[in-house]
Amino acid sequence: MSAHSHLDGQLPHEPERATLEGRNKVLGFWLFLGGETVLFGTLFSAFLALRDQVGDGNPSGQELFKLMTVAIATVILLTSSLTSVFAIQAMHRNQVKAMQGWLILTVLLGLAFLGLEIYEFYEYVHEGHKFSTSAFSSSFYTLVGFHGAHVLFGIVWISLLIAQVARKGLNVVTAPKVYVAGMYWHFIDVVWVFIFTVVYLMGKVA
Amino acid sequence: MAHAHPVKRYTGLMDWLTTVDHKKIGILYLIAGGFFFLIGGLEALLIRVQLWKPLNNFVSADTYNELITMHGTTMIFLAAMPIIFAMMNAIVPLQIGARDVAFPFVNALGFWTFFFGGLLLNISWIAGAVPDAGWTSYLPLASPTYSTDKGVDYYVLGLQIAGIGTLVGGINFLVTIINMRAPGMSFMRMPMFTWSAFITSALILFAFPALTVGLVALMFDRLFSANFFEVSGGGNTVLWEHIFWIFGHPEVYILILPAFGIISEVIATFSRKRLFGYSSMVFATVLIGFLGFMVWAHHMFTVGLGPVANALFSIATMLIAVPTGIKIFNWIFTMWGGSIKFTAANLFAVGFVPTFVMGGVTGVMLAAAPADFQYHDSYFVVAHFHYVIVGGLVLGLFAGLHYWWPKMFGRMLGEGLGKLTFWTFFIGFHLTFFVQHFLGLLGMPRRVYTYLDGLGFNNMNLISTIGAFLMGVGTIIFIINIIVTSAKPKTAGNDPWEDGRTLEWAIPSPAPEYNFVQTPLVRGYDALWKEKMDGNEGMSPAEPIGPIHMPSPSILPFVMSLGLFIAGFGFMYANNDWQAGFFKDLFASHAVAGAGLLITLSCMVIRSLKDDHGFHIEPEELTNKGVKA
Amino acid sequence: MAANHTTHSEEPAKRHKHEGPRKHVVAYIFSMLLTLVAFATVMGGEINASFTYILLLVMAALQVVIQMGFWMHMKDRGHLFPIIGILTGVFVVFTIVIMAEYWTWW
Amino acid sequence: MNPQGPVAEVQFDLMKLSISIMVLVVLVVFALAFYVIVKFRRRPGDKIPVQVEGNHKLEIIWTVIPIVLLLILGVPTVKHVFGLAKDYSKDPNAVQVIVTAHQYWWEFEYPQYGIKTSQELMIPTGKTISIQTKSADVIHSFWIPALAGKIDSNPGANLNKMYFSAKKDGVYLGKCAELCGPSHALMDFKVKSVNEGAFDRWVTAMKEPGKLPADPAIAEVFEKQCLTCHAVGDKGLQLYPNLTGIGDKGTVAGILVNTDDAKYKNEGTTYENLKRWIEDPQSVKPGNSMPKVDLTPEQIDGIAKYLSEYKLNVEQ
Repeated sequence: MSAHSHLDGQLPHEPERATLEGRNKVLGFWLFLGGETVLFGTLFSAFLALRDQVGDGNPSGQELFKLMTVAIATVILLTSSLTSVFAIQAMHRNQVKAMQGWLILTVLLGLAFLGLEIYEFYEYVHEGHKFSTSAFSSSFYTLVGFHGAHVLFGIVWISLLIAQVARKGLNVVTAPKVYVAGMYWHFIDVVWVFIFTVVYLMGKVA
Repeated sequence: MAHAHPVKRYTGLMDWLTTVDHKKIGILYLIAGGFFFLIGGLEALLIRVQLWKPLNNFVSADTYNELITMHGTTMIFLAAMPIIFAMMNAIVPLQIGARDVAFPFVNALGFWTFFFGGLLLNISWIAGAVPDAGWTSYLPLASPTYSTDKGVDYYVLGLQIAGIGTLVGGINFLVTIINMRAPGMSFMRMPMFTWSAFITSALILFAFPALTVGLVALMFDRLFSANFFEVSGGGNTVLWEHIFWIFGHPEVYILILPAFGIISEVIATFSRKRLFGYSSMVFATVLIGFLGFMVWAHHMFTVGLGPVANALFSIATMLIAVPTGIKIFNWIFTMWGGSIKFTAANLFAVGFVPTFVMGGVTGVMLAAAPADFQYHDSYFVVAHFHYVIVGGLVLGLFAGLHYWWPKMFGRMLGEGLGKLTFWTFFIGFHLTFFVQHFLGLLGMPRRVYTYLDGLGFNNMNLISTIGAFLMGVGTIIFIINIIVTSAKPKTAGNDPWEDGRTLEWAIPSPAPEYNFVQTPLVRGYDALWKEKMDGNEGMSPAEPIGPIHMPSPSILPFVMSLGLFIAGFGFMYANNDWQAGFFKDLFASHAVAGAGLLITLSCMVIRSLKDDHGFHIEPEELTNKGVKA
Repeated sequence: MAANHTTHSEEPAKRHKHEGPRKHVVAYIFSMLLTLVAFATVMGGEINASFTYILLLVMAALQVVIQMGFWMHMKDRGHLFPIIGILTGVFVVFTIVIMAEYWTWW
Repeated sequence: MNPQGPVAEVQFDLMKLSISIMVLVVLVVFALAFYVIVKFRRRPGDKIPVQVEGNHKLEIIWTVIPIVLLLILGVPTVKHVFGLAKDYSKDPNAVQVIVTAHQYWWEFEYPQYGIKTSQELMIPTGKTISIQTKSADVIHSFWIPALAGKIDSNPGANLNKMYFSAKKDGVYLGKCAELCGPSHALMDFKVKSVNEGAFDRWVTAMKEPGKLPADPAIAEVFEKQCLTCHAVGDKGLQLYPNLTGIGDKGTVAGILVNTDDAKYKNEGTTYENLKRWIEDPQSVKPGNSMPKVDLTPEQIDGIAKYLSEYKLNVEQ
């Protein structure tokens, strides 16, 4: 099964599963996400263990968190997850133009989310909640920062994919890459669901 | 070669630097792992020389703490894990009838990141700042206030880079075993070594991220003044112990399960008998892997978690003795009724069984929390874990190396020298570590650079040192055996032990680049043995002869790991007190760290954009190599 | 937006229909709803803490199940090992998080 | 391992129980293995042996028996885990001791009597001693093998409690069991168990005002150089080891054993040990926080003589 010739001139039903390399890539990425779950799980447990070590004189979670910005960021990320689903659907229907469009939209929403988060951090630092202020701030910035870094990595990754598909077109080699990037993006959104629940909402209620 | 664009084939050193062939990477892992094993062994000898008599001043207290830290870290992360990966790389694809692992490029990346991580860790000796807070690196001893020099930074960054390699390797083997088994090889027909590789990779996948987070938190504490473990800033030192041991205990099962797999293969082959109770062995391996995540706090009985946690983890730890017991009895009953041939490999395997049982039972004794209040951090614990790691894993690896050496190199290791290696190593091992049980019971604490006279420790420490030297002699004999064997011609046939049961003995030794001319059809457990018993010559093919697609070699994994290596230095020496001038601005601005990461990331981009279409080996090339279908 | 089903002439043997976007939009709205409810309960602020904790966790878990199920095709066939992979990961996380919570609350 | 206190005895019983079960297991496995190795050696002319799949009856046997053995060990373990976790910190007739571990020395504080001492824990025989241990720097581990198991001394919020008692008078060796830096091996301490009367006399003697050296020159240097860190009676600072009654103690700095007939390198008379320690503390305990104080040999001589004679004459 030579790698990059279309099977019957037309993209197979699920192009990402058409080749062994494709199946390996998708399964490998699923397992990688299992590992990432443990990585974020450990970061969450570190945060849970240290979240009430605010240190006297420093702003606590309740005073600090602005739920309105977090709500907007959540809506943005959730929408970007939807646009990435439409992108994968467009890929399955071999509509390259539509797929590229949805992917670009996903990237833009991702950038918006990231911009909001950086602005939020900027505000927190101004209110005295710096990285080395307390155990609470260190674990908060590491957890939410790691998620932000993953979003940034996803944005760079998807924009590279857009360029690659534009140059090389959609085939059984590039299809698994787009599918895997879509899964990555959903995973980021799933992690964000827990972050806004555990860090922000529970932080506010405590 | 009717292929669109020619593919560069390298020779000599470049071939090794760019290889993505799982067999060559296996050999690279073996060489690097063996080299670090010798360094670790040297550190062990220096430790033993310092302890052979009370109040000895062979090494200073600082150097001793550095020796124990580097001995532990090197042996576990840079010697044992890589040699396990050498075995898994060399044998697992052959056992499941695959042409290579799922991601050859990532396999090479796994090796090179481990190699550069190990290099960075051992460069600390040259840089004069060696980690000295123990291989567990507890805080606050490892915090910037009590470990002021760069030592622990080398530990953190070296292990982080090596950890990436191991995690990536784990995923690679999981996908290989799930997706690329030969037709007919269902999960319950897989050889035992492949099963143990499968469970080990799953443990790696779920344990190493915890280590990654722990090391990141420690790195942030040390280099960016975070407060994860800084008591003054609200941090908590017991948090590090939790995170470390959540990784730590699955790690020791990652070490021992492959040895279980090797022992099952070697004992079955040399007893000419099918493995006794295969399905219960598989179930026991899965259960050990599962329970491995439930028991980590038995390393922390004395930390003060409270009676509820201590009771819970005592019972969970004792439960692990049940599946291990199942395995021990299954090995003994595999030999029951067999006709056992004591080759060097089988000597190690048969020697493994009683030794590991002694290690296992002391483990159960340690599991009883109130008793552990006396044992913990004493030489009783040192004796226990050396019994299970050296008596278990290292004997298992020696058995595996002697058993699969012909398949990896085409030559058989000398049986005479092999047996000599066994007896010197085996006797030296028991001499060294059996007495340490009693040292522990007499109250000699762990990690002490010296001890007072008149406490009754002197003679036993002397015996232990003599034993350590005997183990050193055994290792040297093994190296001589390797050198002598490498001079011999490659005469080993497909099945040099004549009783081969699994697929790797159905192909030439050393295996050709593409492993199988045609992917074999597996018709039962012990695939080759079934064909032999049915009177067929070799494996019946599952597909016609056709062009074989091979991945093309690439230098990128080497360069990516080099990038991480440079980034490691960049992070470490950013806040170093350079005199003003070029170096200061270079490092202080994190330019070096950034450059390193840039190299790695740009390699990833190149890898993503430039698709590797590999090359093809055409059918006529297969036949003219005299390889029959 | 009507999904324009391009009929494939050489359709593989089984009649294959591309799944419409409708299902995913429903999943999106449902997740949005859950998020809104979660934010509302906290911003409203008069419900006692422990009840809110449980409510929030249930909301989060529900949303994750939806997103994993629909958008990451976890419920489609051929996902056995991905499910095992993620579930083992969640199981390990569950033990670690419980330990962290128990230990700090102790 | 000869237990001298009830807590150590409980632990020793559990150890004996587990060792006996495990020796039984080892014997069974060794016998089986040895028999199999000898009986089924390959002899010339052996045919291919019968390929046995497995045997469910055997499988069940060597699953159930280990579980039963583990129950025999498990039940007492859980019982003792909760037994040893009793909290005596609020118990009026237990002697409360707050242990603070420092890098390479131990500080013992008796809140009930308001006194602090170091390196030697005086306890009344037979009474329950309730320990609350914490660390002033890195993690150490408070361990007296003869009397009880160890408990870690953690910095920050993790204060650990334990209790033990000594049945007989005597001096018991204590150690640090967690790597805490270069001199981790030298961080020993002593536990001296004396009868009630002697203990009370010791407490009153500790409270008396500190006696300064007779010779004014030595006294002046002692006050200026030593009392800026150490304390004698009520004079000086309690930052570093308390020197009251150092003449009675069995060791100097925990490892220089005071005896008249010195057999080993770390032994000598109290005077010699003190002189050796004051001259160069780093050579005795590398990495500890006592600097080399600039004193003339005569001043060192004088201080060492004064300290070696600083006894509380509590004839126990």
